Amino acid sequence: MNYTKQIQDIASQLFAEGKIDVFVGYRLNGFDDNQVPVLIKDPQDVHKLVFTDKSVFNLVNYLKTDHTRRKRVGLVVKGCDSRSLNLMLTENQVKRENIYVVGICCEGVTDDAGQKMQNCVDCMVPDAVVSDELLGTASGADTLTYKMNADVAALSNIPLTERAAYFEEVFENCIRCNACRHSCPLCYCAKCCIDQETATLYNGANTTSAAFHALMTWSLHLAGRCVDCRNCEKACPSHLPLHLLHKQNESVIFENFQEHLAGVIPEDRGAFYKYSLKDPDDFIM
Amino acid sequence: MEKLLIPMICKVDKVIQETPDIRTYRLKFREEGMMDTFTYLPGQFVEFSLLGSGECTFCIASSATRKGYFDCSIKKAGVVTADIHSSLEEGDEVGIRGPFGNWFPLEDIKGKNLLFVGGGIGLAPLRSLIQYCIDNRGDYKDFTILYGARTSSDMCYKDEIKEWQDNPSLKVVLTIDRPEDTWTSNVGVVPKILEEVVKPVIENTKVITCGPPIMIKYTIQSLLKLGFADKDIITTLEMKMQCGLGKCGRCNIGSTYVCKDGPVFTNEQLKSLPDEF
Amino acid sequence: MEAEVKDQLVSIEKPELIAPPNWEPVIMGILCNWCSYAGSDLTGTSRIQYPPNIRIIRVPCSSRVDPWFLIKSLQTTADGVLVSGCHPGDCHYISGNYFARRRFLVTKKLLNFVGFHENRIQFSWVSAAEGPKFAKVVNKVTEDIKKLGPLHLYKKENFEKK
Amino acid sequence: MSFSTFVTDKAGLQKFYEAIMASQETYAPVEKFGKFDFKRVSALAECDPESPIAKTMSIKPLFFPRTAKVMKFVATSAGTDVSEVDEDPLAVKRVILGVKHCDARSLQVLDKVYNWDYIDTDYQNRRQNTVIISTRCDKADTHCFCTSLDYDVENLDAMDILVVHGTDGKEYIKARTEKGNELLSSDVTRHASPVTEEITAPVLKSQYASFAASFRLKMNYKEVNEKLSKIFDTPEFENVSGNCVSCNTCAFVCPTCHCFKISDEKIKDTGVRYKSYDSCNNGYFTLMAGGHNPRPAKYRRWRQRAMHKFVYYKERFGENLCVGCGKCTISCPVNISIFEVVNQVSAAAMQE
Repeated sequence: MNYTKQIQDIASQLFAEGKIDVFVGYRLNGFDDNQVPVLIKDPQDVHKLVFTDKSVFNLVNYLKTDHTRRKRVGLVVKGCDSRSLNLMLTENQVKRENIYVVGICCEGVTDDAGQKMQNCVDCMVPDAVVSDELLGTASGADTLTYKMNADVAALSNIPLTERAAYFEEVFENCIRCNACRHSCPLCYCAKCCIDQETATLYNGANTTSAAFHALMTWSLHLAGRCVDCRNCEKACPSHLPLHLLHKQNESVIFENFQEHLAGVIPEDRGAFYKYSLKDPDDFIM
Repeated sequence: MEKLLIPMICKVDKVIQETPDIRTYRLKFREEGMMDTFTYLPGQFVEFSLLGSGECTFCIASSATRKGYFDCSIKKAGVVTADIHSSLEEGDEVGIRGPFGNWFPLEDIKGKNLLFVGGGIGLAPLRSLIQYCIDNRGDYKDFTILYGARTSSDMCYKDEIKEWQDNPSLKVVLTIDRPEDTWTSNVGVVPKILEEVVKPVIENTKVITCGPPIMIKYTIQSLLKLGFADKDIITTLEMKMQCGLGKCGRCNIGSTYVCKDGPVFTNEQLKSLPDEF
Repeated sequence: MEAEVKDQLVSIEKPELIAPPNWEPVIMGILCNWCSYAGSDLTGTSRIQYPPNIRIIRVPCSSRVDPWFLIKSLQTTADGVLVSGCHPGDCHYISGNYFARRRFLVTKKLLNFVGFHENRIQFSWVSAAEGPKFAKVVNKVTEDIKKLGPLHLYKKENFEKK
Repeated sequence: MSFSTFVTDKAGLQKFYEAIMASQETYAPVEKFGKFDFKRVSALAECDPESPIAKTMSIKPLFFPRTAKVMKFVATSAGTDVSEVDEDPLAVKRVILGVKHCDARSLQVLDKVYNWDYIDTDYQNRRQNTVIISTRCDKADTHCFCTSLDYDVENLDAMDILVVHGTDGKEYIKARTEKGNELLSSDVTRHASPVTEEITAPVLKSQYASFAASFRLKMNYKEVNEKLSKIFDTPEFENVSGNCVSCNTCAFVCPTCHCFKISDEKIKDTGVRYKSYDSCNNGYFTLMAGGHNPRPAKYRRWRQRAMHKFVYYKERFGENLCVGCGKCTISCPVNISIFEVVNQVSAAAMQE
């Protein structure tokens, strides 16, 4: 998977036509083969853009920052990124006419060790679902087959107490830097409910209990919206397995709520913003 | 110097509703005798904590020359101050840490003409110095107070201003931003009144100003235009603070800790700081 | 269930935390204003007894219940939570409880996933006319939680250290 | 005065560590989720004193905990009471193993801020009761640049005991302070033999030389510091902070960031006041209640961070706040390197 040339061409053409003010893409980080996001404002810098299977970060995150607000943006999206973009559009966070989307039919990205990332192995929507221009060949799969996350499945099968002990360790190792939230493209609220500034209502301190509270609240606010791009997990300095919480929610939602998968269908809202009369009722007395 | 992060308990002696959103809390230490050891100078601040809600920084709005109590004027602005306004009544107890910070250069201003320029809640730190100077009236020469507020009902310390107006040795100029039916005094923003009505003497005068950041900015501009030297303009800065001890790093402006080196600065000092206040 | 419950207590490895004698659970009851709260009222006026362990909070609608409420109560004083609203189709606001139902399911499963016993988080539909049902529900929840013992997971006071 | 030095082999070093663990309260890097954090250990099997620098958290939390209780309080309508917290668990006599040089240096830097004006007694107690055993790295990591800064890595005296893997295959254990000397003079060194300065000096020197040669990043510190202090208003900060997502991770993993916030937590009538980490990259950091924010834009917060590290702290306390460990760069989701930032900005200053 290498679309470096195409993306450079598209970007310089967009700049030449005056269609965009800034292009958000990837560049080499300059010391190894990993890549970092780059905001290109000057057409001269277009040659910096690259796209390979090391283009990991979800760039939709930049649509919520000062740098791209109220500007016309060119953007590269992979399958999962496009789903989060879809949700941003549905939730009126960005205007469609202000962004030019270069969609990628993604074949999966790799981590530092060169292994295909776990979310890419399990990926159900590899092709960009929203784009002005689509690069690569679409996988062509019509029906969604849900792949249960292996970690979630394994954890669900162990006794409750062991699971509790495992998660206690997870929350204990959280340092509450909130990097997970900041790097999430869908956490765009101007004031976040897990932020420490409203500390009297929410836990401001960095105790295990507070971390439990913050991460649980955060993951529930993303339930039915999380697109499994793993930006949070990549940002976490303690390498916590945050995907467990999201994938657990996702599997419950997919199973019970008419196979809802966040952001796949345009104009489809998060699972908690709609309902069906057929939703399960048997757990309620 | 130990455990300065743990507050001392004070009792609210009196609550004065100054304006719809400003209240003055008169505080006394719960323990007898603490008040005597609590010495402070005009311009210093305290950390005021409503236990359970959090901590806020307020300037002491009274002078140590008035013994037995100290005042904090609190404007409803954020989470903690809203809690203070809604729940703190006479007889309640609060935590106080302090006093912290530096104070107005009392030695420097001795024997000088004084011009106080205040806006809104910015009169609170000035009030501390005004009270101090009134109590040591012999040390100072001419004495002018210019105070502006958005509307007449937004003026705090109304009773005290009346006292000042009745005091023949003080000159008090009041102004509001927009005309009102019952208002007979000046109308206009502070810098304009300063230039057009007050017309201060420049020689041997120290200006002490405090107010909203935007007011301070324009006041300093017009003071410089009038011909004041940078070192004669004294202001107190507003900055978010949490520890008051020069540790938490919140009040850093350049290499300056506002909580230790400030909050009182002359314009000369301000100019040497990066533009981040 | 018994074996699992025992496990949960032992796993904490703090003997002093195992249920003290005469321990009574605290249950947070979050009730919708239009049905369940009226229902609980009816239980009282019909003189039907139910355990006093439940502490009731009234909310306008069951969809007002943010998952955060459940997390916060489990983390502070409650040993269990009961959320109750109108029967499907009876919502005063037409569809509030349908939205709530989705959230409840996901919250319950997630809390169970991170180590809370599923009986600690319970939901019910109680209408304004169902006084006896409300008593039955509270009885059942109290009984369930009594079996589980006190909740220690992520309680503030036990997890202050890092 | 001279301190004792011992020489031993690989197995002897292990035994030295084990002897310390048996006799002292010991903290060492413990792996969790692929990341090493310093935790209380009782056996060598639990920890790895040679943990890779890129995956190790700093030792700052052992001196300045991520969350510390400031006080407890009871606030009822009847009255209010505050009380001090229980004994500090971090103030006991202890030894920390596997500390990197940059981490050891960070404490030396932090001492300055904790010892000016109000002296933080908690920090002092923790510091005095701790013996730091620092291992010199054999090879620099991708983002390390400690040798480029204003301190002498070779003769660093921030640690109490220095462990060097000699180029000759032997392990050298060297006391650097009185505290360290005292520990070494007990029987923990029974598997090692004392050596003289003359023998160790060349070995240590050659080890350092090979270590110093392995750095990818090198900068002219003096020049950078000088340039940065002169350019406050440069648009370059906007460029370098462009792809920052303001996630605050850099400050939380930084061994020298010392900003904190104070927050209250209350259940019913009783509560605790906590002091926990905060970051200047957070938009809320300087936001005042009235809505005025001196640093509203991302580049201003970045400027504060870079300038505080490389200029302000130096001006105020005479030390560079950045110790060159590269932890922020590794943890950053978009790999913004403080090294690149300061170099790029000072290079831009040169052009102006």
